[in-house]
Amino acid sequence: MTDEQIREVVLTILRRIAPESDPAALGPDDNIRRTLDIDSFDALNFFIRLDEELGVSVPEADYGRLHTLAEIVRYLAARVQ
Amino acid sequence: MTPRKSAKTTAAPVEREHGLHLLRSMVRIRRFEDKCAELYTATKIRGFLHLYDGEEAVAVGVLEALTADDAVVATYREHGHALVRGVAAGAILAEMYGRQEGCSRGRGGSMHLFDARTRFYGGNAIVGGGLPLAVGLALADTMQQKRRVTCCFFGDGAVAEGEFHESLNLAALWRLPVLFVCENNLYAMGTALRYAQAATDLAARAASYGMAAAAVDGMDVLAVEAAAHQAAAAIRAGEGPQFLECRTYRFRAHSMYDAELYRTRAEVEQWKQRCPIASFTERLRGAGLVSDGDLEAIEAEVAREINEAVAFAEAGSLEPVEDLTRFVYSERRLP
Amino acid sequence: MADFCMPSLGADMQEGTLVEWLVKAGDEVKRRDVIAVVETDKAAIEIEVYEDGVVEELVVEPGQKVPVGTVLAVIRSEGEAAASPQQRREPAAGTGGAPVPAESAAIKVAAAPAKPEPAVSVPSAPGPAAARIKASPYARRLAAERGLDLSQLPGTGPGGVIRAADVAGGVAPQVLRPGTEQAAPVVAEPAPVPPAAAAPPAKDFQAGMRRAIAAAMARSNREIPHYYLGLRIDLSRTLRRLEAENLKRPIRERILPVVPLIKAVALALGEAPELNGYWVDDRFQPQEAINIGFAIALRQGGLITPALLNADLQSLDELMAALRDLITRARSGGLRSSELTEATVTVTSLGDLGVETVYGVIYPPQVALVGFGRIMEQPWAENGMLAVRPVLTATLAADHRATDGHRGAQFLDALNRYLQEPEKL
Amino acid sequence: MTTTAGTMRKLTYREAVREAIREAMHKDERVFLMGEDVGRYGGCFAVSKGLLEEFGPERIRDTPLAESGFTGAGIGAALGGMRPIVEIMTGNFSLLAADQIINTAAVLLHMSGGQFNVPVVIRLATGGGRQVAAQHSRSLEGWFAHIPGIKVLAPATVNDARGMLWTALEDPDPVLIFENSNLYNMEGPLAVEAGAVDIDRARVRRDGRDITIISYGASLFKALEAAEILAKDGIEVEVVDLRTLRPLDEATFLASVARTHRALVVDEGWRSGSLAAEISARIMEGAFYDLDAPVARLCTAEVPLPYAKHLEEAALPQVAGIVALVKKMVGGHG
Repeated sequence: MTDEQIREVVLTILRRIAPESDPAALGPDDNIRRTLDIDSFDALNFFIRLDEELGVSVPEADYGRLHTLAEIVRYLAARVQ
Repeated sequence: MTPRKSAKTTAAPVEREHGLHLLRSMVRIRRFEDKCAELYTATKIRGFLHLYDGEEAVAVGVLEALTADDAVVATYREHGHALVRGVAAGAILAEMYGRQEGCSRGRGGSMHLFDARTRFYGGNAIVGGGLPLAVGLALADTMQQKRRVTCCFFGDGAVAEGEFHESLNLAALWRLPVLFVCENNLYAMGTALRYAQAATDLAARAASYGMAAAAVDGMDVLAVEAAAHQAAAAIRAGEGPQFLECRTYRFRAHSMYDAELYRTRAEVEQWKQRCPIASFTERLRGAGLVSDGDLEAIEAEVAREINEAVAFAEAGSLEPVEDLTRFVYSERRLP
Repeated sequence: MADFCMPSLGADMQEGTLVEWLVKAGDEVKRRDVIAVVETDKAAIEIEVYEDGVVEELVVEPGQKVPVGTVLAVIRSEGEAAASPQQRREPAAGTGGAPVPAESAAIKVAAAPAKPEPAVSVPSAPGPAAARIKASPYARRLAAERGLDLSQLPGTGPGGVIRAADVAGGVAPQVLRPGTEQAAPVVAEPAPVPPAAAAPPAKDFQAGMRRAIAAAMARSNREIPHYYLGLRIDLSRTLRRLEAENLKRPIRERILPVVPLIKAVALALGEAPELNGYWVDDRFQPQEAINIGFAIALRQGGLITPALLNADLQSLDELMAALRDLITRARSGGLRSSELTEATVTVTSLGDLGVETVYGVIYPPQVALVGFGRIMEQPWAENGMLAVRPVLTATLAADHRATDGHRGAQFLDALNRYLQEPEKL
Repeated sequence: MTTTAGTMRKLTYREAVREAIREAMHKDERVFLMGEDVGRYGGCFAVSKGLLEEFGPERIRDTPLAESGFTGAGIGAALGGMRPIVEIMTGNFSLLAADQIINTAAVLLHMSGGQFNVPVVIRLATGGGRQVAAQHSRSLEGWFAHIPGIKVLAPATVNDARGMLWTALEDPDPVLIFENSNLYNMEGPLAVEAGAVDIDRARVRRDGRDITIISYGASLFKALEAAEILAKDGIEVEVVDLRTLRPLDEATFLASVARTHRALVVDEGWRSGSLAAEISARIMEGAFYDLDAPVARLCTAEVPLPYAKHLEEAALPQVAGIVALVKKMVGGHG
């Protein structure tokens, strides 16, 4: 899976979670939570969807490391087969 | 089947004790009803109050023929029947006082006296309504092979009701042990029998349903008693229902008061000459079976009983209003 | 002609002060336009008009205090001929010299369509604010519980009846469309207005929700004597237990920290029942069930506080599931109106945004609101030792009519106690 | 009670009633059946067919056409220790027995201050829809439900038809069971080991969130059919089967209305002074602040039921009428 594909999956999930926002306009280093107004429930849903779509189970301890699109894509790329 | 001949008044010998017993029973009714009338005017008793004065020989004579096992279904003019059947005078009066010590806990009043202990099934104030009930009680006895009699009192007014005919037919059809006792006092409330019935021989009409039927002088306690004994014996012998028309008269108004426009004073006075108590007293006296002392003793005894009954009713308590909706449905499941 | 009247902005409102006109005579107005600002006891409230038409006359001047129902302005319906001068009284002073408005009215007459509509199109009923509001009993109850003013709600039921869905603020999407206004006769206006039904519902919805919140919060601020208490709580035990638990679980079954907080609130309320219930009819009416209204912010603005029913009786897993379900549906518009009305107390957690302390405004007729800020690592002294602990500031906003600070303090103490014994949650 | 598909069987409502009678008669020798044509004829609706041969004429007792007489006799027999099942051929004829039911059975316990209870069970066929015209199509169960002292049941399902009789026989007080004659041929599943059921509670026969339809008897199935149709339009109808018309289990329907906020009562009785009116009033009293729409009623048109099929159909509550009314109540603009 390419980074681009991963990015597309992440954006699709974000669009579903925050349809009122516009994830497409999200810069790679924007803080997602702040930009899209994501709260902890959205975040949890996001990680659940990631698990479903990509089979990557993000441990709770890693939540704090994932703030931007770039960070997430990098994190996932290392874990997706 | 044809109606039996009216049992003629006879100077049938009567034992002294039994004679005194019958007399005492009739006097109890008469004095009790007098007291009820008095208490009604004093507003201690309310609602409808139908008094039995003049008809005492019927209840007393008929109930002599029953055993404790038998059942009684009566009408709204039933104080006398309840009293003779063994319901305590105090419980009857307390009922009319609306007290919870009353025989129906104050739920029934004068027209609805009930007593399970003596199998006294009311106290039914829909004319004719008690007859199917009596048929059913007898049906139950038959199906349970219990050799008991159900005695059903009703007035001449009931003969006009469909339930009279349905019930007589059913009882005859199924040969049920019912003793139908028509207290024919000649008036359905204020309508004379002759204005209500095309055929006024009520025993004959009952006989047309295929049951033994007889008419008897309802002012003669011995005649009534004899006829009732005969009918009850036939029932117990498995001969099916029996019908007894007791020709009688009520001395007082239909209910507590009416203008009595439907009958003349003279007629009432004429019947009063045949007062069952007075005439029976005379017969006993004539036969040398009672003394003035006996009569005084009876009166004193009855007066005491009634005084105690009044005291009992007066002392009775009112059922709490919170209990208002009790006895609409049973509070226990069936065994 | 229709009268634009001083609205009743709450059952207790007797009069109001006209603060400002946002229109002038001759202006065209559309239903739902805000045309005036009215000051009530505490809040200034923007007032909308319920007619399409032209402002015929402003009757009341700014600064005047008038009773509810007083005619503030006269609105001429679209397509309706202006009143002839002899039918109308003279314009009120302050709207200019007499001849000028008369003339402008005449001009409007000229601009009116050639075929005047019969007079029956003029509503003969009093203006909207003065008219009896038709609302279902359930809608009335909901509105009362949420502090909403019925006159501010669109009625989408038969004959314009306000139903529960209208009170729920467009929660049921199919009922957003008001379809009951008298269809004004279509006239050839220079700029044709779209039919009212075509107005974008989302905007209506947001405006409606904003108004609803405004009304409730204004009422709260006006009526409820708040007192505030705060307590910093060491969350290390709770969080440690939660982390250990979550570590064992797949993502789908993880529990967020707010869940034990809610559970602890519910349990603590069991020890302070005077905080769980409603202030209605001048007395506190305790509620047996502990239904926690959880404030959920909507990204498009506004917030909604659906209830977690019997929160004290639910396990953390059940609460988590219920909360996720509520949030999902709150944001997709799938809440049932009953879920919006059964809360007996409110919890607001603003920690996600970094807020340290919440000073809440109670949601009437409730009598308490519990606020949670961010969980922050802080130096924490305990038993003479200094440590760094995750610490949360919990606040209680409570109705002083129902309780006193002592009771509130007991509640916070209980809350803290439960959070120190997470195994009991 | 849990049952597996393997232990279910199909039978008609008629067979279910017959089985219930048969079982009761085997279980308790005090039980007997009496009524017009219950024996040699086999019952007007063939409910008691075959029972005469099995139990004999004493216990499957043909009566003359004397509703008051034999109903009263049933009441008396109950008083005398038996457990009679009185069959009144149709509810229409119950008017001839009304004196015994209302003036005697319903009041004896009360008038006697609790001394005499009347454990009689009276079965009556009820309802219109079979083109038998005005004198044979009445739904008078609502009338009887007006009377304190009796219980009024309206089994709709095969299970209730099978199970209510025994419970009624065990009841110490008079119980009237109204069997809608349109249901006798209805087939339904019944657990092999099905037995007595309660007669105290209404049942939610279908869950829904938008509106509650409260009904009973044959109308229940019209309501359920309407609910199916409405579900396709996204309207979720909750259907409550009253089962017992007196005493009313108002807790169940009030709770349902509190969930759905709308109520429609479908009742084959006439609207004026009807059971539907009673239920509406109870909802006003008990769930007013939960109502989002006025309570609606769909009852039989206020005419004696005509013979002509199209007129009779127009008079009775029908599925299409239920569907239309629900849409109006739930929809936006009425």
